[in-house]
Amino acid sequence: MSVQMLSVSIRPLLPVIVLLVTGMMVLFMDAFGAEGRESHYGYLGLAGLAIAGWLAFKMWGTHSLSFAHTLITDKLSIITSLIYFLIAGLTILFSPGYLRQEERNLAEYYALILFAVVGLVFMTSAQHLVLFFVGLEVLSISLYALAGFVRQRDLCNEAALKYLFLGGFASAILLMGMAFIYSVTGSLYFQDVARYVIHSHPSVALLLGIVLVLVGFFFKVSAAPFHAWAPDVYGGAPAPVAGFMATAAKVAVFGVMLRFLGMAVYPLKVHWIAVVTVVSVASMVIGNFAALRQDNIKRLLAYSSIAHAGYALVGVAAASRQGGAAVLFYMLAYSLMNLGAFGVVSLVGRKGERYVKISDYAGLAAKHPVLAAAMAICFFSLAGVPGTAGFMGKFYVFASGVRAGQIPLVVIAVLNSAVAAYYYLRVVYMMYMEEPKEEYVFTIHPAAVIALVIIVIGIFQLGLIPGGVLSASYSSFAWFMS
Amino acid sequence: MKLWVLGAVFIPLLGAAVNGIFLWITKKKAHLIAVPALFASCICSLVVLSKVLGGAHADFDLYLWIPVGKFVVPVGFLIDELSAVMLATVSFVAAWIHLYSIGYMEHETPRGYAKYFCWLNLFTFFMLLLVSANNFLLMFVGWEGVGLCSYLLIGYWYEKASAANAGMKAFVTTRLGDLGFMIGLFAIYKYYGSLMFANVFSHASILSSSLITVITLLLFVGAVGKSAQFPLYVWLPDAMEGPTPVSSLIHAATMVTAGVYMVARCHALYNLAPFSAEIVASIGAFTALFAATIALVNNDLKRVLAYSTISQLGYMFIGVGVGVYAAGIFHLFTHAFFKGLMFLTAGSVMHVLHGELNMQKMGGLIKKMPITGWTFVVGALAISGIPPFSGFWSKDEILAGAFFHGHPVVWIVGTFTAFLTAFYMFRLIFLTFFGKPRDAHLYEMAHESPPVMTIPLIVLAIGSALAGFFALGPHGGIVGFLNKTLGETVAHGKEAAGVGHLLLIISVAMGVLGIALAYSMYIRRVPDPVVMARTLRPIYTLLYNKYYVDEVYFAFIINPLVGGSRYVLWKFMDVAIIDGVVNGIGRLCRLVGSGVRQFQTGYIPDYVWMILVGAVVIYWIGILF
Amino acid sequence: MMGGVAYPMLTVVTFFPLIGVLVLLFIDKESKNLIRWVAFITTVIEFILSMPLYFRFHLGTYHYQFVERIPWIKILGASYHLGVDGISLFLVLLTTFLTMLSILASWSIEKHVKEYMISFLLLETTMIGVFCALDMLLFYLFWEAMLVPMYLLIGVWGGPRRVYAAIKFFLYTMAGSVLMLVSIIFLYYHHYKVTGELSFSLIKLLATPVPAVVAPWLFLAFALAFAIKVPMFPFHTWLPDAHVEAPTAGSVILAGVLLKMGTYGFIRFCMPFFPHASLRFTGLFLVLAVISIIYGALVALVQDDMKKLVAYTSVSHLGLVMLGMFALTLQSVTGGLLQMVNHGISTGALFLLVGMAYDRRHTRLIKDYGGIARVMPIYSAFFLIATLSSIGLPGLNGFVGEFLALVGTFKSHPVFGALGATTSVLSACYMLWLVKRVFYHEITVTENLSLKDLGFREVVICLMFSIPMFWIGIYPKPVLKRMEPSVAHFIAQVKGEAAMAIEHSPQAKEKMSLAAYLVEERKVEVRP
Amino acid sequence: MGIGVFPYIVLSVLVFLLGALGLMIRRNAIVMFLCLELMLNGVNIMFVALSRRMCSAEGQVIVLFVMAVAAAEAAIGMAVITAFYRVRGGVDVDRAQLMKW
Repeated sequence: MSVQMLSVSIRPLLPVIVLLVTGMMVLFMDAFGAEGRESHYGYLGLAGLAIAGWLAFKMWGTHSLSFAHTLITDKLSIITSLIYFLIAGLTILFSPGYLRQEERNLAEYYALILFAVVGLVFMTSAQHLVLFFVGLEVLSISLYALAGFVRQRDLCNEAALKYLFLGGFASAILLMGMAFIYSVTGSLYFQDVARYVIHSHPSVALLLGIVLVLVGFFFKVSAAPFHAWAPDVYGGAPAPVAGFMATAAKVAVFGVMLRFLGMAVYPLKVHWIAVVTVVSVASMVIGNFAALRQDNIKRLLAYSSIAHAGYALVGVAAASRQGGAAVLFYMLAYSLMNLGAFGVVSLVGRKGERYVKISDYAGLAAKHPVLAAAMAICFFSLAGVPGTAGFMGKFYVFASGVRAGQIPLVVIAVLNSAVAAYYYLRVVYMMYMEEPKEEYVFTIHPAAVIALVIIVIGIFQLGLIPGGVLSASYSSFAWFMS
Repeated sequence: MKLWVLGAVFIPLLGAAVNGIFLWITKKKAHLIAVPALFASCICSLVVLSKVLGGAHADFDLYLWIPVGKFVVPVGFLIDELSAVMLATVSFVAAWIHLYSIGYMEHETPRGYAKYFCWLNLFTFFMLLLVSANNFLLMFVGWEGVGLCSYLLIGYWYEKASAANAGMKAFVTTRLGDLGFMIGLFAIYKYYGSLMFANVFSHASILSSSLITVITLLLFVGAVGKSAQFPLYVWLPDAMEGPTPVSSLIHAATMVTAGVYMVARCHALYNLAPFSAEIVASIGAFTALFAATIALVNNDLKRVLAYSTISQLGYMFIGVGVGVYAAGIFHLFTHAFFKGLMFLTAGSVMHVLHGELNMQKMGGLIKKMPITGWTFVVGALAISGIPPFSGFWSKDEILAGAFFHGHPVVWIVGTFTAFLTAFYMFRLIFLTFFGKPRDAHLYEMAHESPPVMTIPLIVLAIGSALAGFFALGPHGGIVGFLNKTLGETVAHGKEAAGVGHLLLIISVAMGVLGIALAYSMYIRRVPDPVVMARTLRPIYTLLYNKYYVDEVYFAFIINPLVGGSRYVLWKFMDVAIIDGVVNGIGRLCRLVGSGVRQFQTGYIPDYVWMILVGAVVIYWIGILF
Repeated sequence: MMGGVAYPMLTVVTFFPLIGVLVLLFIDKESKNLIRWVAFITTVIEFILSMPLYFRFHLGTYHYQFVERIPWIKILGASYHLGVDGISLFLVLLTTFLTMLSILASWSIEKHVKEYMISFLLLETTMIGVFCALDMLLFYLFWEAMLVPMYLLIGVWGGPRRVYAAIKFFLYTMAGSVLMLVSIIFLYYHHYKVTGELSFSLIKLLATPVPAVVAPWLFLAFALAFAIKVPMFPFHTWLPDAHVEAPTAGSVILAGVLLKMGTYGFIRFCMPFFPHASLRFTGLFLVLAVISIIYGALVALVQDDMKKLVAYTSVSHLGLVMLGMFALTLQSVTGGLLQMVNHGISTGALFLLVGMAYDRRHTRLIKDYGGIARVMPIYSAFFLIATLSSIGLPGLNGFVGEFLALVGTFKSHPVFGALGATTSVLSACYMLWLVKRVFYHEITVTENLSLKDLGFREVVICLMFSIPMFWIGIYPKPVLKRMEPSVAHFIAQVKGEAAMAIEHSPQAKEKMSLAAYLVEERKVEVRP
Repeated sequence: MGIGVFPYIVLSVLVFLLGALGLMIRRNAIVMFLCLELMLNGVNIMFVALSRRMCSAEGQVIVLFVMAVAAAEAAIGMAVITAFYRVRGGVDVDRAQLMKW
């Protein structure tokens, strides 16, 4: 490594720094500030995110390796960062009302979210597995805390406990995988691994390493058979947090997965495509079919998110630049609609999330037409009805699959999406075609409304005129081998 | 010429339209539009006929109806001897029957009255369209149109279950025949590449005779349905549920003869398909006999007439079947008069007896209603083939044709049927008009009908009496005239004059014999019909129940069809099997779902297990490839 | 391609209902009459707007007209591409026509009027879009999006088992469509591999023949999607449920337009894309069509519920359409096409009339009626006209289409033509029996004595329906003339390209199995 | 240099698996958490050994990171377990089965 290795340019880190500073500010101001305006910290956080986003956006098009080549700033890292900021922002918008009704309106919450975002940014900017690992842990640790944030609620801290153990176990396996790769390649730089893989035959140890790393990835994106934690954790965690977990972590890990597979170990694609294919099928089937019988809407969304991970993996299995772009786009679309869904859940759930049965949504359309409409749009989008982001995402992913000749896989995927339509429709039917059982008494925080509006607009924008975003995500995978 | 034709055809439609749309205005005045319309049309067609007599022909298109690629069908008219005669006959009879209806329908509700005339006009329009069309498809339009009107008019008293059923029965049965007709048209288009009479008939011979046979048979199926031949005749007796003028116009004079007209129109084809011609003749002969036998014992005034109509249609088919098309049409022509007449008289009887039809309850009515009675006698004499009445001439033509074209059997059947015809007709007369009244009350209420009804009777009676003399005109009279179109090759008139006269005498004798027998049985009571019925019970019951044909149809066709559809196709196939599979898939999915969920124990160590196992599995898969 | 016209006519026609939606959004949901009028006026204007399509339509060309084309998603090569030809023209007009009357017929809706009208207008837009789209992605977008408003219409405003029916309708259709999506994508990339151009344009995709080994599978994928919509014999069971449960206007649109999308799909996409395959499967589809005709008719014969009866007749009639299309003669296809329009009109009318009876008596069971011709003469008159048009009585629209379809079919497949012709008898049986049981006989049920005859609004609706019935029946020439060139071109496409496909279908892949082909496909390196 | 790297690898894998086994068979949250730490340390052994073998500092750097992470995890983990204890009055994970299916 040359001098450049020592060159430490702060510029790529500016967004992250901004976020960290904001997070700290939130904590300090909470410590010394006056009581009772905790939710303002949320807006502070939003401001931080906005600035960070602006800074990140300024870097669009630039390309740099810094910090001893461990940290890359390219279109992928920037676009994913923007997605994180968006997700975090929406989550924060949903939070104040929620936290107030849960009487847990603490500043830490916002700080944790900001720190989680820092972790996320590091994950997708990593060119070195360890940096990724650190980012991952930063994220996970914040999430452990967030998952159990409403600590007096038993479901909540049960979720935290499960997430803690399983997450820890997964990261241990990931580490072991890294260790095996290291044992063969002698380095954890993506480039070095790639260099090694190209010039030598795959050894058992290397494959083991790769598979173990993949297991770590799959766990984080809640792909079957490593999905078991997701329903329980999403089901227990506070709804906005669940939304955040279900989306942000997936985006990041998919980003890294694509970097890792498409850059470091691309030549072994015969092997990993097989693995990814199997996992994808498993996720779609298990996720969708298990969701058919769910009555708890949070768990239903959890299972659906498992299935969606499966769809996205189709794009990964395509092992192509387009596949990568498709996955990225799909993740963005998925994040929007899922956040929207969880957001509405957080509103309808009311104090202590007592109303999370699907039957609790009976006749929502009659009482809160707008809210119901937003929910319906999110669900139709999840179901992949054309005109919505969900359809475009699915379409692009499946297209990449077909193009890569993965036709059987795609056929399975589309049939699954047909099955999936059933349980999404059930919710819509509850809201529109059932008579309301009891009065809906809950206040909708204006911030939440703003969030929903943004989401709905986003869903239609991605569904009807996705051109810009598609080409952006396509261009951000220029490095993809093949 | 064109204008006259169009006038003849479309004026009735105009009348129908006016009455149909302004139903609520015309009301009881409907006839003021309908009847003049018909007489106008009648005049037009008579003018047309005269022009044709002058040797004029016409074949013109009004506008292009269905042009698709080579399939081009205009709304066009063909006027030659055949269609001219048909036009004249139809419009003439129709006009008088319209007039008659004024009296007959006087007790109807205003709306019903207007509706009736609207439909009657519409019917006439379609009938005229049928006979004057210059292509098969337009003819089919008329063909179906008259069917529709007959359906509507039979069901005119729709609140009577029997009427409603009869209407539907008529429509569906004839549609069954039309199916054959339609397929025949398909075949004609497929093989001749056109549906225009001109093109088809001029190139008739380009096809192999087997193909032509198929086509002609298919067309004949249509005729069988429309003209109530065996086995599709069952609708006609029931059709008597309609108002009597309707029975007279549609189910005696005009519509039912459409089949005969069609076969005659297609003579070019039938000439090339001897086998089909044979079939036509045989079906005709069989039906003639078959129907006549049923008529022997029936006591319902109109039913007897209906069966006699079927039988007479059989005669016409004999005619067109054996190749003497002109004779067939001639009989059609005369039949229109005398059968129309008889129905109207029957109507007049019904009218005064308030719908009583059972002739066993009548008798001696001639004293109360002389005009009705005597006109009926004229009709009966005509149908029995007693010279010089019209029936004699046409029937003789047919039988002679049958004989000379080498169908002795047909001739025998026909002649015997002539005997039966005379018998049951005069049985009817003696039971109804002569002898002593059997039901005093009915006899009391009987009186002569109003002139508006009797005048048509007289006119038609004159027609029935004298129409036969058309046969005597210059160069073969009407027959020769028609033969200009129908181009009958064999002119049997001269060379077998001697035999001809013999046949003539035989058939007349048959008629006289029948009348005599009827007289002795129903006036003199020797042999007493009641006794005979008892002695010949099995035959009598068989005949009395019309050979149980309806019952057979129900038992073997209709009920199985409906039952099968309901229980096999719908309840079993549709609901149980197909929909069962559809819903079964859904259920299966849910089952799988609940199976998958069992892994979700909520117990951390189990999840750890799952992760490890999963890791091993995918590692194995990774190695595998 | 014809140049576009002065103003983007098709765009206006397609999206004008959305303006109505916008207006409705700002109307208080309580002022129901205002809402109804706004919706109705919107559809009337829409209908008027669609009229020029008919009058300014150039005869004698099969090219698409009123074409509009704007790049939509550049990176995918998808474009916003609209156009109509003789095939789609009348379906568009039918849609605007029926929607207008359906709105007028929905006056009796009292529940959530606003939402009802909104979903109805959305439905109209999507339906027209389906018929106008010349870009496969755009088409699929409209095709699937159409499910949502229909799902809501059935599910919210439907009868007792509406939810089951709605979900069944949605899932059944979706399950069919997704496979079509896959094959659309396949065609898209196949075209890309051959020409190196990314495009969803129907015309361009048609220009690149598909390898013979996959064509049958793609064909079946398309065919499944459309056969479900039609619906053809084994896939028809969603129809009776959906029809019976849907609100009257819903059934009208369902029967009048949605079913046509299936047959339209066959004639526009399925068969031209895979001429070789479609010839190969002709036998199968002719058989299915004939089964649909006879089976549908027989099952209809024995229904106790008027609406269900009419629903099954749709199966029968659409079977006839399919028969005509697969017989592939000029007459049969034109007839089938015309029959699509006719069925839309006559069956639509029948559903409306049944609905009117339902509004009065709140039952659709035949046995609850009987003899009502006496109390509702106008009603029965119109019902009779609709009936006659539906059983194909000469002089009314039904006959022209039916006869053409059958005569054409007989030309190429005599047996099927003859079998198909049985529809004329069977239809007479079930419809006239229905008429007999509902309108004739004495009135047995006392409620029926007090039935009111049609009101002004209803008479207007019925008259509107009768006009095209007589027009097409008596003077169908203008309609046929507009259809003919496109149909001729369609047949040439299928037959001609089929011949071509047989001659030089991609060599080597000829004998290869599908599996082998896919493996091979995967080996092909994807260009960046 | 003395014994090769292989025994270390074996050792580390054993330690790792031991931890995993613990996670699978033990019920007590605290103990399970320790097992988690054990797994991490198993990996650490491997990294150290390998970096020694390959004479690259990378491995050892990684170990430092891992230890830091482990510490952080321990902190939050204990907090979570405490919270769990407060609510459920016990730290056995079979109490954490409210959510299933």
